[in-house]
Amino acid sequence: MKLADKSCAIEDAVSRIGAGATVMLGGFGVPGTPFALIRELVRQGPTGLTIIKNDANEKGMGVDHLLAAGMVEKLIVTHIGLNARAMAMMNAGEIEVEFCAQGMLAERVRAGGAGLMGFVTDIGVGTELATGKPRLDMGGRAGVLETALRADVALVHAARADTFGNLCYAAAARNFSPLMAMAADRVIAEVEEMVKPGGIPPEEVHTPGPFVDHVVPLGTLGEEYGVVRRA
Amino acid sequence: MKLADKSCAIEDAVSRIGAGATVMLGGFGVPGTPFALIRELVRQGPTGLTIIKNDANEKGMGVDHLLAAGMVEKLIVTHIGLNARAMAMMNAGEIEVEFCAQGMLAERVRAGGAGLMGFVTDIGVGTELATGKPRLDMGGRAGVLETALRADVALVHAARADTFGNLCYAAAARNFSPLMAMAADRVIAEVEEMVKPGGIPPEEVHTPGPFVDHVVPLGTLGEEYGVVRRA
Amino acid sequence: MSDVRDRMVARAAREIAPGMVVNLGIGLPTRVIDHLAADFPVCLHTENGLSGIGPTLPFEQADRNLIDAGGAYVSTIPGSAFFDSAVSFALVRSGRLDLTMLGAFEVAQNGDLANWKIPGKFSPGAGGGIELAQKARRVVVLTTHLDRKGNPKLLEQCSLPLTAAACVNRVFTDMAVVDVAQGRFHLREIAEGLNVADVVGATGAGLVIPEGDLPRF
Amino acid sequence: MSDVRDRMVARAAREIAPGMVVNLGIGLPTRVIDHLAADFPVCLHTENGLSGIGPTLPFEQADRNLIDAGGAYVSTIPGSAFFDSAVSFALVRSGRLDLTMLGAFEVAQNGDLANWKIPGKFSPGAGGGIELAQKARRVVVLTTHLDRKGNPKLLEQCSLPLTAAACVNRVFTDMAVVDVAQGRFHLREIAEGLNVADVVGATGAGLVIPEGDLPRF
Repeated sequence: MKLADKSCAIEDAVSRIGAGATVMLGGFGVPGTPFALIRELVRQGPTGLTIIKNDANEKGMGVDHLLAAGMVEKLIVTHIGLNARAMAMMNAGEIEVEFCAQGMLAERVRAGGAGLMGFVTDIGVGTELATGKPRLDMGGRAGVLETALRADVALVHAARADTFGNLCYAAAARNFSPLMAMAADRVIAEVEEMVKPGGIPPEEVHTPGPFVDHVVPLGTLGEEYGVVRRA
Repeated sequence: MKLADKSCAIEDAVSRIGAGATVMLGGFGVPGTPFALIRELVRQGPTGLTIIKNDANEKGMGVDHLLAAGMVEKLIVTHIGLNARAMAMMNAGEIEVEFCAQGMLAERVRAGGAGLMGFVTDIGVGTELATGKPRLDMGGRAGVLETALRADVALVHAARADTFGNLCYAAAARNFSPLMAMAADRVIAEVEEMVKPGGIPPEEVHTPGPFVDHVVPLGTLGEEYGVVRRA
Repeated sequence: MSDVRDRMVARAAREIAPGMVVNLGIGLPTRVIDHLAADFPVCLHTENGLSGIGPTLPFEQADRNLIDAGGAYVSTIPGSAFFDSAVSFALVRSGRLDLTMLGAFEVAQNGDLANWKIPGKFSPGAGGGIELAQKARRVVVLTTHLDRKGNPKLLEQCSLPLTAAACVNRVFTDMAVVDVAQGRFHLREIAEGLNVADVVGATGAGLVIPEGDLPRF
Repeated sequence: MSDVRDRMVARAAREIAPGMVVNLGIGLPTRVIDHLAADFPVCLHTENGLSGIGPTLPFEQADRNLIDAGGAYVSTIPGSAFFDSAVSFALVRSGRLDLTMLGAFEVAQNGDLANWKIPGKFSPGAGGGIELAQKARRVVVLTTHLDRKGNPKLLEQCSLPLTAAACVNRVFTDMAVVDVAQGRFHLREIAEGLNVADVVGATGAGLVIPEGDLPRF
């Protein structure tokens, strides 16, 4: 037995994303955002997308390109304060925005990836965040029911991968990516360094290969991946 | 800033476990079972324990010592077929046994470790496994509500740890341990190799130190840890 | 293993398409591994936390920390990965397991499977079988056609507690290959040396028999 | 930073006991890190997946993949660990976070905290603040005593949407240290150069004043 080779050209991988698709994007700010896959998605241009991501990046980066191209119908996010365009489009009613507490977004995506239907939590109880969610008390404690999230496609950025799709993330670039890489019908990873199977010790794998469908090797990283110099 | 030193003598660590405690034990068969901590627990002898573990080990090993010493009131497990004593005690009504589907035990422990109250799943629907569980339909799909599990103490075996309690597990000895190490008020890890903080690359940590309370270095491993030669 | 059982296992191995992620249950299914070529692309999964199982090892070469869910000492291959039990079953439940091969006490013509409990006799717990049966994209059963007392295992209805309802797609036995579809058993192939009447007589439910010659294994 | 704010941050840093796991929110709380000695045992946590935060780095030395939840470039220390967002919040919700320090728009005398939304003006999303406020074992707030318009931030009731209900244990301001207990604000310490009447006048709710001299910071 050997393991399948899932390496794939970026155009082919992204061409699986059709209009109206729900797309998960890894990343928390810059680290982990799959900028190259997002650029290719913008080039191919499917519209009416629902984007699930921690944040909306910043002006001129990542999710902002999708917003500028008018490809986004809905965002499911935890915080968009660093992207003025996202805030403006939300306030103008041009996009729908669903906010989640950050750990709740993580758990909803994980529940989808774990094949669960939902979970019960006391997070948000007693605040407007619980509004509209089914109340569910357990053992005398007040809780609400949160639903699992799944996507048609998840796009993630990995520091290292083998051709079978075992992924390793660098430092804080891990964040939502291992969760999203379990929660989509099709998972596409862009990869800084590609190795042969066996190049990653089996104990050090962050996302096991069976969850991943396509592995896209990156050339030189664009400017977006670099350190952001703020005032 | 530096990180706290949590190394601890085995007697002191285990002395925190009182009569009537709920104790999670890592391990799936031999790999990951914390045999040394279990032996010390038998020596100290608290009774009326509820044990949460994948299995009941085999005769003369691990959980079997707790059963033989009459310390166990209840087992929450997925499979006890390899331990004739556990089967006999269950059939004689000397211990209570709660069976879970294996992935459901993993998720119930994980839910406890993630501070959730429970989750909704379709696993077991349509079979006797769903009997007695609250029915909860979501989006037209039939589900049941599973409750989170937490413990007073979790005992796990790690291949390598630093003094702050960052843990690495070897091969298939990982199994339930990272989940249990999040789900107990007190977490005690027995460790084959102890290193200084910095001795484990931060990307390779399996259980982050903040979850762990006591790290117990092991000397030479006992026979129980070895390869089991079956007929 | 008898010759016909070996042919049955070899036939079942052909059920695996290139690139699949497959879980082989304890017992007969595990033997399928012996029929997979070294260059055949397949990822074997075991519930206790490994994708990319390699060949089983003798005790002398075993790694004490490297077993499969049945307790056999196994090995890794280039590209193997270890993970915890929650991730392992996330893989099963979220649709990443293309195929599982399981043993059976009973299979019903609607696909119900019973393979974990005989009330009053055998109830060691279900382990990971429930989720494999309920959630693998395709579930095939490897079993003898008759139980040890000579009674059929393929039935109109299961009498034992179910592992999962309406989950089985195909059954490989020492007598036949039988599909489960539209609430009926469908005979697809017959073991060498047997005829249709042998299979019909050993089956505890109606069997849809296609016209013409059936393939042999 | 003004002298009194620096003293307030230094005072808040003394809130951290050896061995604690602590999350420092964006803004003033992050400055607490400058007041922790190199040999002080404390584990700083950030929501985006790191335990054991080390000193903030200038852009020239920054690792592009190593930021805290506020986007600052940070470093690791010996014993740091990276993890995913689910594990990061598992740590918060399951009681492993001993202390969090947060900013505030409003704090009510029952411990209600509002710090994420001003309807119609500012609603960028709550990020990780909800779970920090609701689940850390101890929640302290670092804030100016008055808002930019000179209105009190310590109130009988919050007017803004809550981050979490009845969660705040203690408030550090540029005027005082105030505890929240039994539904009341309790004055504990006063900034150098102020008197009790100054604090009472700047507080939008009743303040329990202990007898005798109050400590200064």
